[in-house]
Amino acid sequence: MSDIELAATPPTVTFAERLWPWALPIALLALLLGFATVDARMLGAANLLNIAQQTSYLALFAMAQTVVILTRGFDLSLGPTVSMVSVAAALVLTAAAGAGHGPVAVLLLGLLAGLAMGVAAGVFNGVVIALLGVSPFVATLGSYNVAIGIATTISGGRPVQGVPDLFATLLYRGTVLGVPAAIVIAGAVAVLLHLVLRRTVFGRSLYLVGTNARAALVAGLPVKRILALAYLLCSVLAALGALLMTARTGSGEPNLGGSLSLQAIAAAVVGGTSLAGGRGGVGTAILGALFVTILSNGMNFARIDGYVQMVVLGAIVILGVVLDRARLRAR
Amino acid sequence: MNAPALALRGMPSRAARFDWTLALLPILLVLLVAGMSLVSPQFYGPMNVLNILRNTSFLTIVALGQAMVIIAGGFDLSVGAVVALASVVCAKTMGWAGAVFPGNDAAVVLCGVGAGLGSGLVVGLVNGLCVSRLKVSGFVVTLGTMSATAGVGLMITSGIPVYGMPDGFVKGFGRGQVLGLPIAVYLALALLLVMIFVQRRTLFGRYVYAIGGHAEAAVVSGVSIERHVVGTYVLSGVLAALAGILYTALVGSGQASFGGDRMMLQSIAAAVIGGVSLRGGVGRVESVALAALFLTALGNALNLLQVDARLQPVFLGLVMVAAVAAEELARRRVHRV
Amino acid sequence: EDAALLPMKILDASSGTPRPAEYTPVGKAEKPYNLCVLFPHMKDSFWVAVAYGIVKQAEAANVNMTLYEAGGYENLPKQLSQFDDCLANGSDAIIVGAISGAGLAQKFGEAAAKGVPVVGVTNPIPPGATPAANYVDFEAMGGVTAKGLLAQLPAGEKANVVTFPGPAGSGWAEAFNDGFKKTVAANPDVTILAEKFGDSGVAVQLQLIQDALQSYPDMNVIWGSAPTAEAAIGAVAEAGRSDIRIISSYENQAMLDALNRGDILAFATQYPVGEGAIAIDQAVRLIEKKDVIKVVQPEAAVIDKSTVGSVNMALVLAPADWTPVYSVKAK
Amino acid sequence: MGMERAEIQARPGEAEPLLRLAGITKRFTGVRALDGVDLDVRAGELHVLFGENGAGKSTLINVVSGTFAPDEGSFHLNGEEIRHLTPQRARAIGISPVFQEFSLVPSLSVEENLFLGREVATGGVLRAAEMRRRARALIDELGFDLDPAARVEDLSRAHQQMAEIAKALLSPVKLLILDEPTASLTERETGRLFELIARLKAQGVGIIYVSHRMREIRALADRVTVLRDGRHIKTLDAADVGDGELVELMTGRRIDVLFPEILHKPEGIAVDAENLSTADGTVRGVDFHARAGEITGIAGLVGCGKSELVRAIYGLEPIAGGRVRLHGTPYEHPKPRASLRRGLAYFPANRVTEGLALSRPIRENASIAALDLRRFVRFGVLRPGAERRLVGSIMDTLKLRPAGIERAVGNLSGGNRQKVMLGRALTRDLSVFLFDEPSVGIDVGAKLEVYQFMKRLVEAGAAVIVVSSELPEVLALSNRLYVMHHGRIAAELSGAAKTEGNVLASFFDEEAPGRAA
Ligand SMILES: Nc1ncnc2c1ncn2[C@@H]1O[C@H](COP(=O)(O)OP(=O)(O)OP(=O)(O)O)[C@@H](O)[C@H]1O
Ligand SMILES: Nc1ncnc2c1ncn2[C@@H]1O[C@H](COP(=O)(O)OP(=O)(O)OP(=O)(O)O)[C@@H](O)[C@H]1O
Ligand SMILES: [Mg+2]
Ligand SMILES: [Mg+2]
Repeated sequence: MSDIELAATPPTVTFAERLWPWALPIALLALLLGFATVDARMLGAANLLNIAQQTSYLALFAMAQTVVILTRGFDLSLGPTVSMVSVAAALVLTAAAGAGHGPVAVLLLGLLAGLAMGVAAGVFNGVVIALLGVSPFVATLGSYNVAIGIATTISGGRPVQGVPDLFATLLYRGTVLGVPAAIVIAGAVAVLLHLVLRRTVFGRSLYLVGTNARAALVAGLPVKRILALAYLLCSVLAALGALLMTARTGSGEPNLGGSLSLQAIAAAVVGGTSLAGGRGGVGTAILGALFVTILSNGMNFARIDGYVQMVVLGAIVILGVVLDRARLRAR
Repeated sequence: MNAPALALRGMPSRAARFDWTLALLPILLVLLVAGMSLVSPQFYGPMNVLNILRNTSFLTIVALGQAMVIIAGGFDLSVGAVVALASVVCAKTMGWAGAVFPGNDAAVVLCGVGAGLGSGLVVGLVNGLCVSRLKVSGFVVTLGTMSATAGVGLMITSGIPVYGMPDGFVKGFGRGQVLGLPIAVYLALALLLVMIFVQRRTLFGRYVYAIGGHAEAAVVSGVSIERHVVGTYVLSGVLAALAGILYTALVGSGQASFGGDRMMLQSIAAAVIGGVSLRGGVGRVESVALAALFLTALGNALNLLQVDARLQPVFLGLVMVAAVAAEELARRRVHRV
Repeated sequence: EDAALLPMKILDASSGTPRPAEYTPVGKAEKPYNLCVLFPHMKDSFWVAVAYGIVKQAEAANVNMTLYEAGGYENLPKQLSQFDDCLANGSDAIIVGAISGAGLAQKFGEAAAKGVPVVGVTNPIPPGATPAANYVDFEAMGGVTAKGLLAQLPAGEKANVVTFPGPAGSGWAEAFNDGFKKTVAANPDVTILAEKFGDSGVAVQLQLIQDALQSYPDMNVIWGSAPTAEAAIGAVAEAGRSDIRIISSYENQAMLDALNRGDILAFATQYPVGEGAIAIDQAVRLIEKKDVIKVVQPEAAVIDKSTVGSVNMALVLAPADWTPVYSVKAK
Repeated sequence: MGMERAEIQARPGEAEPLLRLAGITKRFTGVRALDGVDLDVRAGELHVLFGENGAGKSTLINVVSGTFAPDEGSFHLNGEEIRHLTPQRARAIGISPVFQEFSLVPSLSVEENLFLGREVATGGVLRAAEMRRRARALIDELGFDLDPAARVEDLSRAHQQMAEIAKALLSPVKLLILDEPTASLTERETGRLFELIARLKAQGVGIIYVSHRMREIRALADRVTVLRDGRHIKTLDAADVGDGELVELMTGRRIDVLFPEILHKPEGIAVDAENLSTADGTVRGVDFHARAGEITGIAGLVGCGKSELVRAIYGLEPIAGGRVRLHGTPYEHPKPRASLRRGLAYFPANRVTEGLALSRPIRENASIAALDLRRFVRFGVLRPGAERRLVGSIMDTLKLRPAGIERAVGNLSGGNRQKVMLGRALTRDLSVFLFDEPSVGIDVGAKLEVYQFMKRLVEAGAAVIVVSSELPEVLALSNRLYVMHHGRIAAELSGAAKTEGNVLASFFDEEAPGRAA
């Protein structure tokens, strides 16, 4: 037996084969350098920070999607949930500030209101998908519509202005050791989520359920609970991202998340998350978000027309996944 | 000999397994129509019925292709973008052909329609080849081509509506009626009948089911997967393009704003509510058409009931989820008893 | 035909109360500055008209200009990122057609902190948020269309209006609608039967109109966005309701053609080409620290059969054969 | 090896064989599944492929039937060299495979599956009536109880197997390939199949047959080719070789007994069901019990409800009436999770769909049933070290080959997959074990290890329940044996009454207590 095993292992791994796992990061670097030849400011400290900050929002949403994509689903309602959270948080923040509460109370109320909206969306999706057994597409398409309706109704369709400056001071302009709040928070979430996925029963269960839900059930995993929790976690992460975005805009925007659902899925998938479930993680989400952000930042620097950018982005989504396939096959 | 008894357990007869999920949609539709007729007499007014039918036709045409793609185990997010692309390509081509063949409306229309359908065919071909050759999931491929197609549509027009189509195309075809019904309705009906036939009686239909049901089994049985997968995407692209052309004829201008995410989501919703499984291998086009009718009538009802526009999506979303949840629960019940 | 777009008659609203004035440009800039222009999208001839004004004036002033579009009103996050990219790539000034004025307010602050002047164009932004801006008062413009309707309404005839302002949550649709409602409120002959918000695509508007034709049989005025009017022409003709009057709240090529054909009663204009041109000039003045009219308001006007001859169409629409350019290089 | 090749070719005067493969090599990424394999099959001969799990039998069959293109080697049919074989072409030239994993589309009907890829059509339009007629004729001729209109996914695995066999026989056959066709058939259908095989052989059809069941090989084989680790070991005349020698060739070691001697010491009742019925009616009013310290067997015809009985107890089939007790205490509304907590485990028959998450590592698949224990988890946080150690030692005890617990389960052979699943039993304290077809598709060596595993469990005082379609297996393993018929218990046999004859009598007993309904 043992001699066969030896024979079965490929004798030598060529340099090219060693490189495959790094295909996407290398492509990323090439992209960055390529654009830098067009405009050197692309690699300036200011723009690198700019890229990092832009990435942190998209990465948060891509991470949220990843949680449910791991279970073989996805969340179309993520974008509208972001809008709904933004508006709700802004309304509560302005109302609380108007009522003369102290800054801490105002902040807490606003954050709570936003997160509560996220929880509500997550519970809805979770219940409909896990308990009623509706496919994620239909369930989250339903909540997509519901969230749009709620966001425009409670805001009256207009931006909610007068959000206390404190909110932005803390969550947007605030820095920790010179690093902007959004990057710090997204980074912290990434580390935490990574630990959850790799080190907790819940994380492990996500992968197992996504790979073979039936087997997970037979082996005694609480599949419904895991699914419901996945959608809850997704919406809560989306809500967190929405709060950061609201701090970035300084107002509650009823259309803030308009096209984020598909963008976040695309970012996750480009990074190597598999829509067939059970494959991907925090790393793939961040990689994908970084890729998409650098690409559009670079194209902006290179002064490429908006519509051409759409075409390039579309091609890149497919290319990213093809690269990932090749990488898997090479392994 | 206990063979008959064995057969009883091993092979449920068709009649014994009456599929309640098939009956649910018509029931919902009847409830909707009955309820609306009580509340709002305009609902069954001839003009309104005409509206519903016309809008159903557009959605049905797109959803038919979408359904075939999903039954084969794929996903087509690009249909909305194709509707837009076909519209502007068709209009632009007619503008150009109008200069080449002045006065010859038939040639102009033929060029325009051909180019429009051709653009759908090209996008479908790209989708299908990417899915089958690169072995990338349909969701991802069409997510990419959706963005690219929309980009091309906008590049062509810069977003400005394209005019200059022959009058006959707009007045005769787009807004024309035969026996009181818009031409689009006949077209959708004819396509539906053709697709029913394709699904039940042709090799293509059979293979689409087989590939979506279990692709590996189809391969070892000697079915060439690639050709048929490409076929479904091309079909979906061409049908979406046809819808784009119909919109162009109706509105009288080529617009890059037709279709969009909305049409894409609606077409998938119609397929899924119509009983097409996103896992592939299951679904009938006639139910999909019924679901398209249901969705359109529901939207129309919300407008007629004068529900606040901002709240309409809330109702739409809840009804959609409730309908599919009810289907799912009915299915479970059937399985138990 | 290539006559200069400016000077142009405007309202100077810097002091809070609009006063008639004439806007005269500085002419050539001292240096070929880099101007960054952000648009919500370029999907209709309205924004193409603004772009035309921008390009023509950038050429006239001999400055470098790059235009980015966000792809639609649902893409505020993208516009925020584009703003960041403009700041990072060292633009001398930024001209913004804001997706949401409130949502970009903090970005304006950041630009100010970096000493990069910002000019708001076409879409409203919070008062004082940027060193200069030019846009019509949307409510006033809605009001103008109402006046246009009242002027054409035969004495004693009742007008039953259904409004189709545009997408709920866009801000501008709501503002137009409010202006219209406020102005007609005083007139007992005008009744507003309903307000139908909906996406601004022609197909969506068509469905809304068809439904409204059923649910409001006594509707005889359709007031709405340009795509609404476009859709309404066919729908009304098909329903055989030649008694229905159609008014558009803004301008595009289709509206002009329809007016000439007699398909619509009137449309309003805010001279978008002029707005674009003024924005460039304001930016140059700000960079060169010259006197600038801080708040320019183009004087909105209603164009109907009787006035169409006397309006300077060069300020309303881009020439039909002009295709949008996304960047201008100084000579 | 070279010697054997010489031996085969050194038979002058013999007619060219029906099929001649020489030097077939097939590589998958990192694995050499076939390494220079030779095989010849004569017309009218039944040629058995024999080998451990993962030896390359299915791969060879896939090469013969055109699913995989070989990397090297030559392929002759009737002396004619064949290149670039596709599944379609293979069927056209008379090569008909019956696949181990089936080639059926679950959502299509039996009839649609029979004709899949070979539909009768004119200009792309199907001729349904013609196909229906031919399907019926074929099924009647084969004597299967199969409704051509039934959907395959509604059928039991046994009926699916019949459909798969029928599919292979639809068009004229020269070479029939059967990959473990009896794995899910019971005696009766197996008998039918053997009759059929005899008929085909008489007609001069060559047959390649894969099985892990020694009895069948004895009964059917003309010649046997032994494969090991993708290599051709030997081709022998079946008449000249004993079981022991075959197994030794196959495994490279001696295996004397197949069924271990098990010491049953029946104690208290560990699990019992009273008047139990499932919601789908497959189990009707069953009274059943199993004691600690003994193996309780359940046998029965296809679709008799034997699987459903244990699945209902574990919580996978909805219960309509009756009750289940565990160690004397009532157990209401069973659910898998609750069952495990109470010490009751179930090992499903279908390892791919219900057993394993194929793309996940062995470690995760083995510990999946114990993720609620402090042993692996503290406050929801995994303890990777503890997990690695325990799973590693369990897999060592089970002799998982090759060793190493970080590889994806999907890369393992059937027997080793089964071991991963069984390993779950050792990750937590359990007292009742429900095995559904524990030896389906695993080789002789692995079977023995599975039986020894059961033996250890029973002798440690656990209650073991074995549901199996392989009669020798349940007869040899169980202390007490239930025979099920139409969802009811037809007989309970123990001691001297536990004979093949009695079981078969109960299978077909028209007067069995359940017939009143
Ligand atoms: N598609 C594939 N990709 C990669 N490896 C494969 C593939 N198919 C088979 N293998 C590997 O090739 C080897 C031979 O597998 P094969 O299925 O032919 O064995 P077998 O003799 O049929 O075993 P069993 O008795 O379990 O059916 C195994 O190591 C298996 O893991
Ligand atoms: N008529 C049927 N309708 C629905 N499902 C069925 C039907 N017949 C069988 N099944 C399903 O097939 C699976 C296996 O059933 P099967 O007929 O093999 O029963 P069994 O008693 O376990 O027999 P065996 O153990 O010999 O396979 C079960 O999960 C069962 O639900
Ligand atoms: Mg095998
Ligand atoms: Mg069974």
